[in-house]
Amino acid sequence: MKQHRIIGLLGLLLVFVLIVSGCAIGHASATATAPREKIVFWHEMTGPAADQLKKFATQFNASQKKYQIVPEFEGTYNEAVQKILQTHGTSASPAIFQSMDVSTSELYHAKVATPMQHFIDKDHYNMNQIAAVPRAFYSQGGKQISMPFNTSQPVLYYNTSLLKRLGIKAPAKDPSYSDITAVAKQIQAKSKGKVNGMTVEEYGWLFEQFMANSNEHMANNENGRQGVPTAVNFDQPGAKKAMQWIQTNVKNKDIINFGSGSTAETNEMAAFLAGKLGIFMQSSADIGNLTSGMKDKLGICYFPHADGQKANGVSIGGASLWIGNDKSKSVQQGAWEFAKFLVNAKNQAIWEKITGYMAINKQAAKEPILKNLFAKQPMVAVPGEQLARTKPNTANSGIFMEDVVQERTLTQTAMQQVYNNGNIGKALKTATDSMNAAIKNNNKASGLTK
Amino acid sequence: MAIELHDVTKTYADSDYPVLSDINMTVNDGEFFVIVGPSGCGKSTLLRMIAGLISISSGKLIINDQLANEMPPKDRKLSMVFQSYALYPFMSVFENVAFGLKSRKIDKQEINNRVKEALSLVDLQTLADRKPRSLSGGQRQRVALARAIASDASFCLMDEPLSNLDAQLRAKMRMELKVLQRKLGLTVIYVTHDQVEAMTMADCVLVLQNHKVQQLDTPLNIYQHPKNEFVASFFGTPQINLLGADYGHHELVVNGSFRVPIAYPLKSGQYTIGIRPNEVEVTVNDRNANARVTEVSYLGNETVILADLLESADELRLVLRNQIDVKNADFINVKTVNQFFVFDQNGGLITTAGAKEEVTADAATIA
Amino acid sequence: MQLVTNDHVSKPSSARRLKKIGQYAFLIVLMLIVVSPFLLGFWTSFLPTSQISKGALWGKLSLANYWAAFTTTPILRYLFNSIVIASLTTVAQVVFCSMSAYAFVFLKFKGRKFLFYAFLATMMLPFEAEVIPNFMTVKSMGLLNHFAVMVVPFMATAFGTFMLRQSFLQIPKELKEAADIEGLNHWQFYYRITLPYSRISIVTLAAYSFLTSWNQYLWPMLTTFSDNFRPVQDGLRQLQSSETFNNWGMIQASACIVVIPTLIVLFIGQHYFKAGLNEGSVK
Amino acid sequence: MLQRLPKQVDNSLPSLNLAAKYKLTDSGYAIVFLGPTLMLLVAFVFYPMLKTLYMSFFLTNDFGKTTAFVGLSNYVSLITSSSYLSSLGATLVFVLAVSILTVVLGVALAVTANQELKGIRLFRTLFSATMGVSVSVAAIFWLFAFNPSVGVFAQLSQALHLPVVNWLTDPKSAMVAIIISTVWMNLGFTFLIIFGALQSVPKSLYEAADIVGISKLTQLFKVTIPMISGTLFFVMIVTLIEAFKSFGLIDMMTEGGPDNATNLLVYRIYQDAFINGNFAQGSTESILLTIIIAIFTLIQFKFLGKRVHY
Repeated sequence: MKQHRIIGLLGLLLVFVLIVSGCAIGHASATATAPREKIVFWHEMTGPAADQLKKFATQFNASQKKYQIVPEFEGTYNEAVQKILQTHGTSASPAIFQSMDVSTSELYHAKVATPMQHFIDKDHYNMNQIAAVPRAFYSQGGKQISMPFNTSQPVLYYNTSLLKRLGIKAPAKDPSYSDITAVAKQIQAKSKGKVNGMTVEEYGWLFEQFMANSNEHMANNENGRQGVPTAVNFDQPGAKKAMQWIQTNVKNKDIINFGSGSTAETNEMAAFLAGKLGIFMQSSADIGNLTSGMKDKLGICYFPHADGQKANGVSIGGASLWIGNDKSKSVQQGAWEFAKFLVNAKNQAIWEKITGYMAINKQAAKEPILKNLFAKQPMVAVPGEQLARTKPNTANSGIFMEDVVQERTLTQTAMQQVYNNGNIGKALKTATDSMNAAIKNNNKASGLTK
Repeated sequence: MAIELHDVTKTYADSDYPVLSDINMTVNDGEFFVIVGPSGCGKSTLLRMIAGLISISSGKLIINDQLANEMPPKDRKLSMVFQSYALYPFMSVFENVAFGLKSRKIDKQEINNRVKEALSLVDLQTLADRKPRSLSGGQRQRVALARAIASDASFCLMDEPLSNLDAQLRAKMRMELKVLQRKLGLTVIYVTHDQVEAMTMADCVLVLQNHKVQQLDTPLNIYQHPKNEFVASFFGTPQINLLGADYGHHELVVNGSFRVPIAYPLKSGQYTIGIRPNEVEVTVNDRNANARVTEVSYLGNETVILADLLESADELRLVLRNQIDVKNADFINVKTVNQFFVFDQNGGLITTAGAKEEVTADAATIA
Repeated sequence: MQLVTNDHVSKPSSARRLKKIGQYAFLIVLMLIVVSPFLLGFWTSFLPTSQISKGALWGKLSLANYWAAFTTTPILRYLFNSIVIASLTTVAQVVFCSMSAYAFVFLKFKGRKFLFYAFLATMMLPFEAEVIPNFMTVKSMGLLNHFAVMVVPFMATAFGTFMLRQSFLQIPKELKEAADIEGLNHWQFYYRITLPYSRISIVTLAAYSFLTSWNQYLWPMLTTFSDNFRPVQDGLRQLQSSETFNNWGMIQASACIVVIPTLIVLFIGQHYFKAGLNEGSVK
Repeated sequence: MLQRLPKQVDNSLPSLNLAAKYKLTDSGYAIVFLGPTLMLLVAFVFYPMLKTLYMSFFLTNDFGKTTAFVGLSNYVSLITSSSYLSSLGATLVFVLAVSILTVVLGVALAVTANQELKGIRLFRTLFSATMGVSVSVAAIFWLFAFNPSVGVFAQLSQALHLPVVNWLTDPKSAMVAIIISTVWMNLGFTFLIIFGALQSVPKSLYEAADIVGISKLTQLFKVTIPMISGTLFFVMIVTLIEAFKSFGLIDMMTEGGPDNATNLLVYRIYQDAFINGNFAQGSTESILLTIIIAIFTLIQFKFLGKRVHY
C-alpha cells in the first residue's frame, strides 16, 4: 500500500512539474525567471587571492540578475595557458579567463580572445582610470588586448622582527647584491645557523628580472616590442653577475635552496613564516599571505641590483583578463561586465589589501581601505613606489614572445645547475641554445616567420 | 525412435586423415547401445556428431527417418550425460536439473514436477538445495543423470559417465543405470572404454578402433565370436592369450611342447591362436609340463596364474575356477578346452571360429 | 611452516619465547615501515596547522581540519565524481571485456587469430604515450570536461579481455556442449553460464578497473576543468597547489578522507583480491 | 594458445547450405560481442598510435595542428639533446631502482608474513595496505614527510644534529625521494602477489629440508626463491613497466625538477606537449617511450606465454 501511495505521489509530482515547465516555456519571454547566463571564469589564484576572487564572484552575482559567474581554479599559470588554447572552441572553454603576463603574445597570436578594445569602445569605458604601465603592457598597436588585472612587482622580503632580535640592521630600500649578502651572513652567524639567511627561488621570472634590472634585453628585436623575436641570449654580463652572486652565496651557505615550482614557493614561505628564513625574493603578490600569516613584522625593499650599477627597474608580473571569442555575444557581454567589476576602484583597493597585488585603478588610492592600509603598514606601499620610480623601457616591460613559458623552464633549469655548482656560462649557454632551437621551431610551426 | 548412421566420416579441418570413417550403425528404440573402444579411437567424436556438437564431414545421420546432419543439437531431442558431468557449479542441484527445462520455456509447475521426479528416481530429493561442490562423485553423477532424465529427450547420450567413480561405486552405478534405463524405456547411446561396462550393460555393442567399426553385435556374440584379434583381446579379463603358431598336420604348433589340434582345414602358414584364460585345463607338476609358473594370485573363488611357455617363453594368463595348490616356479601342463580362436596373419581377421570339438582339444593334450 | 610448531615442542620454553619475540619484533618493524606514512598523515590530520608549521607533532587533537576540508573544499564533490567515473568505467569494462573475451573463446570466426594478436599488441602501447591524439579525439567529440571523457576511452581494455579470456578457457568444454544440447544460444550461454562461472575473475577485473580508474591522474588533469567533474586525484592536487599557506592539517585531513574508503574496500575485499590477483596476473 | 579452444565448431564444411547459415550466426555474434571493444581500441589505442607517429614527423602549432613536415628531424634533435638523454638516463636509474627495491622488499614482507603466528592476519592486511593508496594521497603523505622545515626527516636529522637534507630540491636526493615514495606505493600489490606465490609452495619441500637439517636462511635462498622465481620475474617486469609510466608522484612532488633530475619520460611528454605546447616533440617522445615499453612488454608476454601453457 505504502509503495503504491509513493508511486502515486511521484506521478502527481511529475505531472505538476510538466505543467509548470510547460507554462514556463510558454511564458519564457514574458517572465523574469529566465535562467542566468553562466559565465565560466578561469583563474590561477591560490590562497587568500583565490578566496577573494570567489568573494568578488559572489558579490557580482548578487549585484545583478542576468549573469552568473562560475569561478574555476585551473592550477598554475603555465598549465592554464595550454588549457585555454586547447579547449578553445569547445564547450569546456571559459568565457573569461585570467592569463599570465608572458602568455600575452601567444594568446594574441592564437586569436582566442575578443580584443578588450572592442568592449571598451562599445561601452565608452574610460581606460584612463587604469595605470599606464600595465595598460601598455597588455596593448599592441595602441589597442587594448586584455584587461590588466593582478599586477605585481618582484620585491625582497625580510623579517624585520627577526633582524631586530638578532641585532642586525635592515637592508637599504634599494639594495645591491652585496648589501643583501651582508645581512644574510649576519643572520646565519648570529642565529648560530638556526635561521637560514636567504633564498632565491629557482624561477625563470626572477631570472628575467635580474636581466631587466641590469638593462639587458633577453630577446632580440628589443624583447619583441619591435617585431617577432627570433633569438634570445641569456648569457649576458648582467645575468652572469646575478648568477655568480647566487652561486657564491650558495657555496657559503648564505643562500638555502628550496627548489622550484609551487612546492618551493610554499616551502620557502612556510619557512619564512616559521622564522626559519630571513630573506627571500618573491612577487609582491605574496604580501597578503605574509601579513596575514606572520606574527613577526614584515620588511620589504626593492629588487636588488648589481653592485656599482644603477637599477634599471623591474617589469611587472601577474596576469590580465581575457574574454574568449568562442562564446555567444551575451556571454561575452557578461564577461565584460565582470571584468569591469573586478577592476573598479573599490575592488582594486580590496584586492591590493588582501593579496598584495598593486591596485591598477588610479582611483583606488583614494579608497579608505588602502589609505588605512598604507598608514598602518607603510612597507606595503614599497612595491608601488618601486613601480612608480621605474621609467618604462623595452628592457623592463616584459618580453613579447611566444615561448616565454619554455624560456622560464629553461632558465629555471639553468638556475638549478647554478645552484648545484654548475658552470654558469655553460648553463646559460645551453639554455640559450635550447631556447633558440625552440624559437626557430615554434616560429616555423606557427607561421610567424618563414 | 531410431538413429541411423550411413557411411559417416569425420575429418577435422586441421588434419588430412579421418578420425572416423564409414561408420554404419542403427540404434533402435529402447535400446542400450554401447560404443566401446580404446581411448583415441574416435568414440567421443562419434557421440558428439550424433549430438550435433560436431559437424559431420560426409555420410548421413538419420534421426527418426529425418536427415539430421545439420539439425541444431536442441532440435534433436536428446539429452547428454558427460564424463565430467558438466554441472554448473554455481547452481544448486535443483537448478542444475531444471536449467535446460527453463531455457525451453516450459511451464514452472511442470518443471517443478519433472525435476522432483527425476531427483527422486536417482534418490537425490534431500540434496536438491546443495551445490555440486558439496556432493560426492557418485552424487554428482546422479545429478547429471537426473538432468538427462528430466529433459523430455527421446534418447540419451552418455559419454563415459562412470569413469570418474571409484571401482565399487562404478559397479553399483552400472546396475542402477541399467535398471533405470529399463524402467524408463530410455534409448541410450553409451560411450565407454571399459569393456566390462559394455558387456554388462549393452543390448548392442559397437567396437571402434583405428577410426573404424570393428564389430557391431550383442555382447555375447562379441565375446564368443570376435571378428578379429583386436575385439578378442579387448573383451575379457584377464586378456585373451594370443600366441603365434604354425599350421601343419591338423594342428597349430606354438612350440614343441604346446600344440593345438584343429579340425578346420587351414592352409599351411603362420597364424595367431587365441585362448581365453579360463578356457584351459592345468595340471600341476605334470611330467609333460609345457609351462612354468611365474606368478600366482588367489582371488578367493578363482586363481590367476601367469606362466611362461617353456621353449618359446610366451607368457600365458590362466584363470582356474577352483583353488589349486600351485606356487611359483612350479612346472605345469596347459591345454585348451572348449574354445579357441584362430586369426590369420595380417590384421587378425578371424578365419576360424573357436573350435568346439572337445575331442580335438583333448587330443591336444595327448600330443 | 608446520614444523615451527614441532620445534616448539622439542625446545625449552624460554628459547621458544625469545624466538617468538624476535619474530614479532621483526614483523612490527616491517609493519612500521609500511604503515608510518599513513600514521603520520592520520595523526597530523588531527593537529592544528599552526602546530604543524612550527614543526611540532603534538598539540590539541580535534576534528577541525576535517570540518574545514568538508566545508571549505569541494572534497566531497571530488569523491562523488570519482565514484561515478570509476563505477561507470568498471561496469563498462566488465561488460565489454567479458563480451570480447567470450568471442575469442567460444566463437569461431574469420580473422580471430589476427584480432587476438592485435589485441595483445595493444598491451604494448602505453596510454601515456597516446594522450596527445586522444586529447584531440575527445576534444573533437565534444567530451572535454564531462564525466564521459574519463569513462569512454577506458570502457574496454585489451588487458581485461586477455585476463577474462584466460579465465573463460578454464570453463570445461562440456558445459558449452551441455548448453548446446539444451539449446542455449551464445547470449544465453554468455550471460547465464560464462559470467557466473567466472565470477571470481569478473570481480577481480571489476576491482582492478575500479582502482585503475580511481587512480587516474594524468588524463583527468588534461581533460577536466571544473570541480563539477574533477575526480579526487586531481582534486587533491588542486587543493595541495592552491594552499599557498601550507595548511598541512587540512591537506592531510583531505588525504585521509580520500584514502579511507579505498582502504576499507581493500581490507574487506582482501581475500578476494588475493585469490583474484594471483589468478589474474600470473596466469 | 588458440589450440586450447574447444573444438565443438569445426571448419570441415559439408557442402550443405544449412552449414553456411550456422557459421554466419557465429560471425554475426562475433560482430556483436567484439564490436564495441574493437571500436574502442581502434579509436583510443590504434588510431592514436598512428597519429602520434604521424605527428612526430611534423612541426605543430599552438593548437596541435601539424604545419610543416620535417622528416626525422624531431627524432634527431631529441636523441642529440643532452637534456633528453639525461631524462632517459634518470628514467632508467629510477625504473631499475624501483623494480629491484620493490621486489626485494616485497619478498621480505611476504616471507615474514608467511609464518604461522598469532595475529599474523593483521600484519598481512597491513602489509597490503598501500594498495589502497592512490597517487595523490601518497604524494601528500610523502610531501609532508620530506618537507625541509616541518617534515619528519628534517626533524629527525635536526634532533640528531645532522645536516638537514633538502630532499626534494637536491637533484640526487629528489630522485631518492621519488624512488622511496614509488616503492612504497608499489609494495602492497607486490606483497600480495609474492605472498600468494609463497603460499602455493608445497609445505613438504620445507619439511624435507628441515629433516635434512638445512637452515631457514638456506631454505629461503635454495628453496623459496627458486620456487617463486617465475612470480618474482613477473612482478619485476610489471613494476618496471609501471615505473616507466610514473607521473602522478613526480607531478605533485618535484614537477620534474630539480635540474630535470626527476623529469622522467612521461612527465617530459606532459611538459613538452601540455605546458610548452610543443605537441610534435611530445609525440616524438611518445614514440620513443612506446618502443621502450613495447620491448619490456614483449619480454613479459614471453613469460606469460610460458605460464599459460601450464
